[in-house]
Amino acid sequence: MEATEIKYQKYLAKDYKSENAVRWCPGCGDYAILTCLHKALAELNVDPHNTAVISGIGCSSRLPYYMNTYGFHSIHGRAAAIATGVKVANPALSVWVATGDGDSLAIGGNHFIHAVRRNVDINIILFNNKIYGLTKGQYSPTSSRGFVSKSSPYGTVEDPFRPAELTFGARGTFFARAIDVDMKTQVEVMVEAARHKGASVVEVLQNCVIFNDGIHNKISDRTWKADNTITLRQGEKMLFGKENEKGLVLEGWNLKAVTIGEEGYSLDDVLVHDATTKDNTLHMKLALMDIADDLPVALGVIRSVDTPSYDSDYERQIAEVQQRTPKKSFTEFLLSSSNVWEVK
Amino acid sequence: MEATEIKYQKYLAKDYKSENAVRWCPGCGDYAILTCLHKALAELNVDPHNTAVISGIGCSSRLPYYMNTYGFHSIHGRAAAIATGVKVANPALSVWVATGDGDSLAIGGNHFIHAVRRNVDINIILFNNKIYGLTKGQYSPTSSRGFVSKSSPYGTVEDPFRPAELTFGARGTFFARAIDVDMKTQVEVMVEAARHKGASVVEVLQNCVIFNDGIHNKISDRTWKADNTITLRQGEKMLFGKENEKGLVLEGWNLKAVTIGEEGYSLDDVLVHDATTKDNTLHMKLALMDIADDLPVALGVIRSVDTPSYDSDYERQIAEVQQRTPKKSFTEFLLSSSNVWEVK
Amino acid sequence: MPTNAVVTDIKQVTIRFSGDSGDGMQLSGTLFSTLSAIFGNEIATFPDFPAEIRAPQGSLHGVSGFQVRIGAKDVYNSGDKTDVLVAMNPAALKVNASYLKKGSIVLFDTDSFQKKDLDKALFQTQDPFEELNLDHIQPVGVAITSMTKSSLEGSGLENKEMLRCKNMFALGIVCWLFNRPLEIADKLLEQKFAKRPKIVIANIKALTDGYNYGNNIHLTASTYRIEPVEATKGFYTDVNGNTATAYGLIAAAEKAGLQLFLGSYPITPATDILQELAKRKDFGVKALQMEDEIAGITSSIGAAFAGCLAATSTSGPGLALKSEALGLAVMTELPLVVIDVQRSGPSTGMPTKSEQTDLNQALYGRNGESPLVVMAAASPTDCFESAFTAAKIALEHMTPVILLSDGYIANGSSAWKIPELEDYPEINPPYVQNHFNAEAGEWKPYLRNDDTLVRYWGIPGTPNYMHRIGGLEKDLVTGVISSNPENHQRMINIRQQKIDNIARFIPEQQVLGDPDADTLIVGWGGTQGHLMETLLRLRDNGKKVAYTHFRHISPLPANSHELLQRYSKVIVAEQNNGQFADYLNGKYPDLNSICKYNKVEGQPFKVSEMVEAFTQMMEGK
Amino acid sequence: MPTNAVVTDIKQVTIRFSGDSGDGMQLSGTLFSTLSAIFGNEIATFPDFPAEIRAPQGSLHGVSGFQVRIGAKDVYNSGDKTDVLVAMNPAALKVNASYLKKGSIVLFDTDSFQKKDLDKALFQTQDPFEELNLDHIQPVGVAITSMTKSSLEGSGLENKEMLRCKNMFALGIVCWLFNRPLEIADKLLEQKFAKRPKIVIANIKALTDGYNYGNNIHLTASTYRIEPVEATKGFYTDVNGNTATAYGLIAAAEKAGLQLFLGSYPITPATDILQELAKRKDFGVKALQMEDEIAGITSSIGAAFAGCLAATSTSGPGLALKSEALGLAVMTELPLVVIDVQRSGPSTGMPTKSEQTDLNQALYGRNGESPLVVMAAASPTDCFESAFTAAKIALEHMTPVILLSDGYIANGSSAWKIPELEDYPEINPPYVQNHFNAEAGEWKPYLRNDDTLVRYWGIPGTPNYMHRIGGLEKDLVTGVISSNPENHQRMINIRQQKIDNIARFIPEQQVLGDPDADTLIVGWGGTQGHLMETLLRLRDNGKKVAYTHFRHISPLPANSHELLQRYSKVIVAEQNNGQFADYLNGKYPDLNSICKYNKVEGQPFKVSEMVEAFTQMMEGK
Ligand SMILES: Cc1ncc(C[n+]2csc(CCOP(=O)(O)OP(=O)(O)O)c2C)c(N)n1
Ligand SMILES: Cc1ncc(C[n+]2csc(CCOP(=O)(O)OP(=O)(O)O)c2C)c(N)n1
Ligand code: SF4
Ligand code: SF4
Ligand SMILES: [Mg+2]
Ligand SMILES: [Mg+2]
Repeated sequence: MEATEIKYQKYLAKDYKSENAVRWCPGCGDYAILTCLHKALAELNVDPHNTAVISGIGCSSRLPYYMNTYGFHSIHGRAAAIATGVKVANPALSVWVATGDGDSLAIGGNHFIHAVRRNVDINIILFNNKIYGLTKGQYSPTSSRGFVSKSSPYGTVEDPFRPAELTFGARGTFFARAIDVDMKTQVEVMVEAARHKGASVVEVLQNCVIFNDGIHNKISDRTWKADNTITLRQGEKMLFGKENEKGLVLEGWNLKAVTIGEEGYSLDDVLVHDATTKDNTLHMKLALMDIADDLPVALGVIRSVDTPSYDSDYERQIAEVQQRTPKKSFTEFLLSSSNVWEVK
Repeated sequence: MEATEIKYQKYLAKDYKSENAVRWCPGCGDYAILTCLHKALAELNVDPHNTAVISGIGCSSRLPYYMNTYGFHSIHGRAAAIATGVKVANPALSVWVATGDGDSLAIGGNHFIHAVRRNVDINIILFNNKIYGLTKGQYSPTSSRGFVSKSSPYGTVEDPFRPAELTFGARGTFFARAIDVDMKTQVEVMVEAARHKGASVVEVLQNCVIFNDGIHNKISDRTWKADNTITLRQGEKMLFGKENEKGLVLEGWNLKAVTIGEEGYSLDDVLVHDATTKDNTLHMKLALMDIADDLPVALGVIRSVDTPSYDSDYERQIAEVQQRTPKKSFTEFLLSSSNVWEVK
Repeated sequence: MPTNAVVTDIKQVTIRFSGDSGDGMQLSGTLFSTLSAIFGNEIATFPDFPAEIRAPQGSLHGVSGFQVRIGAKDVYNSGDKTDVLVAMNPAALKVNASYLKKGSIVLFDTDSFQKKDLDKALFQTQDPFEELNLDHIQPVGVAITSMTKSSLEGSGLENKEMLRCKNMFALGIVCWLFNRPLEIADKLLEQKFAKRPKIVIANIKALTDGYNYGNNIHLTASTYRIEPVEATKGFYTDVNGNTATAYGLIAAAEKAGLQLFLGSYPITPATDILQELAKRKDFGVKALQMEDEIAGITSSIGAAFAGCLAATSTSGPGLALKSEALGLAVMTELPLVVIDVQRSGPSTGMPTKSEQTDLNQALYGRNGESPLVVMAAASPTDCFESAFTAAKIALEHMTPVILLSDGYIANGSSAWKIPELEDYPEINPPYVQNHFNAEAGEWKPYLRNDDTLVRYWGIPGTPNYMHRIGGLEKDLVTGVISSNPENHQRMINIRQQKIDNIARFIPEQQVLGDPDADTLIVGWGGTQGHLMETLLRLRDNGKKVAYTHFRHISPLPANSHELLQRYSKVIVAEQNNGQFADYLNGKYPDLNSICKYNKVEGQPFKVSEMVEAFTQMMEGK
Repeated sequence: MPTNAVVTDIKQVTIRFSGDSGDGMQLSGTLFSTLSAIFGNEIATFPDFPAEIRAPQGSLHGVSGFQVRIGAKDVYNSGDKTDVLVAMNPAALKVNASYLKKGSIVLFDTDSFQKKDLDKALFQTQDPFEELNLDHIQPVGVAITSMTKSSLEGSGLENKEMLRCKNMFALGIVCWLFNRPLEIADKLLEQKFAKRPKIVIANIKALTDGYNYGNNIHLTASTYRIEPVEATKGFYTDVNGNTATAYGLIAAAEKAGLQLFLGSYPITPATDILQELAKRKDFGVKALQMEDEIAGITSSIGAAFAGCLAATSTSGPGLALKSEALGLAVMTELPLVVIDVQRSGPSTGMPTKSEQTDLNQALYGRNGESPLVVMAAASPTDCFESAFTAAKIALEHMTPVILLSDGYIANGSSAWKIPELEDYPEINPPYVQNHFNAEAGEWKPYLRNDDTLVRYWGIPGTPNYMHRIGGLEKDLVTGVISSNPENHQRMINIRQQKIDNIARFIPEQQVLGDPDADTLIVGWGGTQGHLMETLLRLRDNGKKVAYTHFRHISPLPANSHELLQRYSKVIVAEQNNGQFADYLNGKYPDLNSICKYNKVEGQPFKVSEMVEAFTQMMEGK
């Protein structure tokens, strides 16, 4: 990857921190995400000056101000399109998008699906707090049916987008999920997202203490986390539970959570995770697991398929054309076009 | 369905034809779609004055002019959002959207996925000619990778959306596909789309004789149609081929086309189509079948799941609230609110 | 009632409650203004929020203020400077220091003026008052935090909950200062926290103890008394501009007998309109939170086509996104109310601050010649009248109407006499089946009323009037798409004339002040309160001056030209770089008398500054 | 060379090729104009497309025209009326009937003037000429279809392919009429169909036979001869406005040493710019077809941030969609060229017709006070100069620039002397590392050059200049977000001054015509050709009159005010309802001399009409 070639000089997380005072509410999940991004960049060892962080508008979109990189806090919903321009303009940059569920799935939905479809090599960190934070508490396209908020006083009457499903619907090649409080997994998936060539979507389940406190509690709280989530790792068995005593098996078309040694299930029955298959059927099932169906919520890198990115293909096409046609100055080009005549 | 309750008086296809001269290019696939819509409405027996046809901009979007119904030829990409307003405003109307692949998947992508997600009871006829017709031949979001057009003189470097996949990614409850020249299937799926409560997407593979002639030939041409397509019907075996001698079977996660009586496959092995399962795994596989994978392209109603539509839920919620709270005039309402004082 | 304190009768007083975002200052302020209104005063409020993110506690960026002006009469705006500042922490003091009048009272919480608090507010010394050169004020230190805690000991509340009642203790002191009976406040609190009786009791306790504390020590400050005034008889409530706007639309829908539809997308400072209307399912209102502003307006256009009173609400950046669809509404001549609650720009700008910089966008922000109606609301309560009128014009003239509000009047509130809808004019949309005088078969969608040039409304569901409309140019008569050159010119003219005609249906522009003045002050939109007071002060100073305030901008009232010509000096005051002034110059090129007064700070005008500036202008610079 | 025909030497002549969309009229027209240019004439063309859908064959809606004006000199526009009309069917005759000069030649295909063809064009009788009252013209009937077929017998072409060569047969006749040598045409055809030799041969055959037919029968009409003129020495090509715009951007990128990036979305009549630049991968141009106009501009803003010469191209409805993002470019002060090829509005309007109605939108179509640069190109070749200048201003002054073109000049072409880039000025963007005179650490993103007020450009990838920009208001010095009132006012002023300052860097406004005239004609944009000729004709008529044409609209050239003041009558002519006139009145309120000449028909101005109208205006109505 152009942007992350190994340098001998090493950066520390603090080298990615800007001097600006961070201004989220005390206790907001955004703090953890910011810290994880600092760490992930340090691990990737990418030059701060070769990094660009683009955001839209929303609490989450304030993130670029807190990065000692090039940063652009733009307008609501457009970060993916701006990032496409940045990356195609200069493919050597490591380009990140910080965005909220409203920013990228409500107003920015179109740019989101098109950036994913084109497979532009950008890393989209989607802060999913299932609420519009900055505008003080309206429901978002990821809020569950029936959710009561300032703009849905009687509860919504619409099903939410599930970010993984929409990403796959747009032919996404990379999808990962993490919880704000689980910094280890978060750093891991951010690093993987950066290494993946093409559009990477990282959904972070983020807590908004003010307007949607505890929305992810069922899975983020220590009490239940081990039983209610599973962290998927490439090539490893799909195990979970406090003692890794549970696993996922296939039953017909469906996934099932079992306890090893019970109901006749052994470790051998447990599926092994492969994020790299082109076919996304299983990835989709994994990504949509829900505790309402007695299945743990999947964390980690769920899908990661390498295909040429839009920006690299674009460069390749330019190179091919330029190789075929001898280099000309602009005037030479005009002179060589058809319909030229001379007045002497 | 409010809009299509059975009337004793019967309408004929011609009752839905307007007096305007039709102005597509001679040979354009749009003619057939128009005719099918006239027929489908006659079969549904819906009053022309209770029908509204909304479109964006594009050749396809000219359709409303040719309908003797209420019609709105709006602006590029916004038909789904306008139709949402029409349907929610008056759920008694039968609301149709006529749109192109550019109109609804390029500029209108966001409204498309949100209308599908909300499950507004509208019927979207998506004219997929894999090109921008009206602006004279640029590639569209459904054009294949490498497609050469006026705006991609060296071929595109991006994968297309597959309308079914995007629809499912947005939680679509109805998806059907037809070919412009196959009028019988087309009328059938339009009728089914109208009967389905919620957002129905009908993809019609349409030929643009001028800018993308023959793009669907591999499946629309009589020579290959029988072998290269399969028309799915609810509750029926998935058979195809000139003599229905072939069928679809499941092999692991994947679909396979087999000849009955060969390789040990019997009629019993052939899958039965069920468009109504909530789980869309098989629908997705059916919808994405491609002759490049030795699978026939699926036609007919691929998915049709009944769930309450947004507009009906919205009405229900209003009714509930109004039942709970005694009817008040506006002034009574103000007087009963908090912070009222009297100056005597 | 305070007994042995010095009581001063005054006409008006301005109080600002200021503290951290979490300190509940908006609540103290709202309660105080409401109970003053109920008590019989005129009120005007100005909530001044911090930028939309919660800043670190105690920091300068986190300061949230609520200013209330109350008076016996002539309370036109929320006041330039404060007589009383409640400062819950040092940051609140620092941020508001320059707005303190001479001799004003600063009530501060000594518990939160400690070293660490001073540090957070970036004070260098231990004496914030000296550091800010505040020698002309009366500081009143009260240990609000600790007294609130001891007041609530044994209440069964947790520490955090007790602390949340600090604002009531402070309010109690202010009530004592202004001689407000506590019963009203008690009742308001009971309503507010109806479902949490423990909280009600605690709040009332803190309030009462604060009041008593004020009484007991009678501080060192004079207390004020503002007498209730005689207002028109009737029932009153207080209302902010956004709520009034929402109500205006509901009233219009009721009057027209139509369903109200709002397609919208949240954006500061317009979100409240969506939120208010989403609550009003009891009136059958359909308020949809759409995926973006474009879907907001286009769903509303769909609803207008389908026969609703359709509206969409937004702020500047959202209006920009609606530009293209607005053109469609112009071209299809559908009724649509577009509300733009202006905020500071350009781009994202300062979302919580107010200005009047979207006028040009409202007038011109579309491709092609696409005239529509532009109006501007003058005050919180005027939002009701303006929204009602906007809806009436939209429906009766089949046109989009942009109604400009702004953050200042949207969030500010005044007392409002509850209207009787009988007193409001009828709304009669030109339904084709009622108004077209010929056979249904002869009707075409762009046939017009000869007099008004308004087309008829054929609503889907109506038998025999099926038709097609769209964004393409169409034939004047048949309504079929046309690119005939002469026809286009004629349609361009008709669309303009139709809007110009509306001038016949709106009231003539009125002038206040001296009939024989040479100078006319011109304002529009949410600055009315400040301009009104400026007028009074100038006249108090012996100046001859007149004042007119425009609610209707496109078209302008029929007598505008003649009226403006009467004055040798016309001062156009607006919170932008002169957009209305330029518009008037473009409309009336023979007018050479316009002076511009422009201020674009994201803050309300200051009356004192205007008095000075206008006086200079009148004296010929 | 015709021998025994009457040959007339004339100065200028206008020819219109007209037929069905499928009749290849655009090709005949283009070939004829190109070969005339090569032959040494001045040319101006006007392709007049039907609405974007193919209409039924032979119908009035399906008529497609291509008008060419050629002359020895002073060919400023494509002409009001035609001297020669080629009418391939009755619909073409009907649509163009009112544009025929007295005595003009109508060359028509007798094979397609049969009953069924006349019916399709809604003629009532069998004599279309009489029905249209065309008694003042010379009809020349030729059996073009059947002769083309017999000409190509044995060519091995299918019937359909043969019929497609009708246009060449017709062109052959026209070449004979105008005495054009066929060799040039042959060569052009060889280039055009390089990959299909059979088609080349057939086309040349039809062309030659048409020519010979003209020669042989020498019709009944006089033939014309237009002499080649002396032009400046050098190499020429012909170019339409869209191509010239694309080239201007390429030239500017080459000059600035930057990569050119275009984010765009197809829309008539701007699509060609995207298509041309998509071809130019040989120059490393990155031309992205994005998902919509918003993505078009925002991807370009991203590319500008990342250090490209970034541009976006569109037409009116697309510009409306870009409004919000334009504000972001203003606020972040990034270089960006926005090209708006205007078409008829409002809304979808008449997409293939041209007008000048987007000026207001360009100036004002954004929320907040958001000043930017607005320019307008005057002619097809001026699109090159204007695009180059727009890019230079954008890059050197760190600002978005809107360049207005229009459908008429975008599709119309003229001969163009191929430029040498050495003759063009340097482009020097204010790269921070080259232009900021202090330590990197001291730099903040909104520090400015004291003189120009331009901020410095720190491009991602540059070590030590990492920074953050955005749409929120920021501190004048530190660049950190700020909602301080005085700071906001200062930033509002600075952004305006920065744009106003650019007046110092653009040429003063020039005046043509009589130095001591009382009347000044004012134009802007794509009407230059027609206004120029109007000026000449008025002077031929003995009028004293001056003329100035604005390329720079915001800011206006520094001498504009003084210049306009010199005349007692200023006629502002534009294809809208007076947008530029109102703008001038707003800028210069003391100017009371403006008369408006407005025409909004979606068609080019007519010189004859203007001569008459201006004469009346000059005579005081
Ligand atoms: C064009 C436009 N529309 C609306 C807004 C108002 N707005 C700002 S952020 C936001 C949504 C924030 O939600 P999300 O993206 O989920 O971010 P969060 O604050 O929850 O992190 C909205 C509606 C805006 N700034 N601009
Ligand atoms: C805002 C806007 N952008 C662009 C256009 C130009 N435009 C009109 S139709 C169209 C695409 C047409 O493609 P599609 O939707 O596939 O319809 P088709 O003509 O192929 O049926 C475009 C780009 C427009 N009219 N409005
Ligand atoms: S409002 Fe919610 S999302 Fe925004 S900063 Fe506060 S806690 Fe975080
Ligand atoms: S251009 Fe293509 S899609 Fe459009 S009308 Fe012609 S054939 Fe049909
Ligand atoms: Mg959110
Ligand atoms: Mg298409």
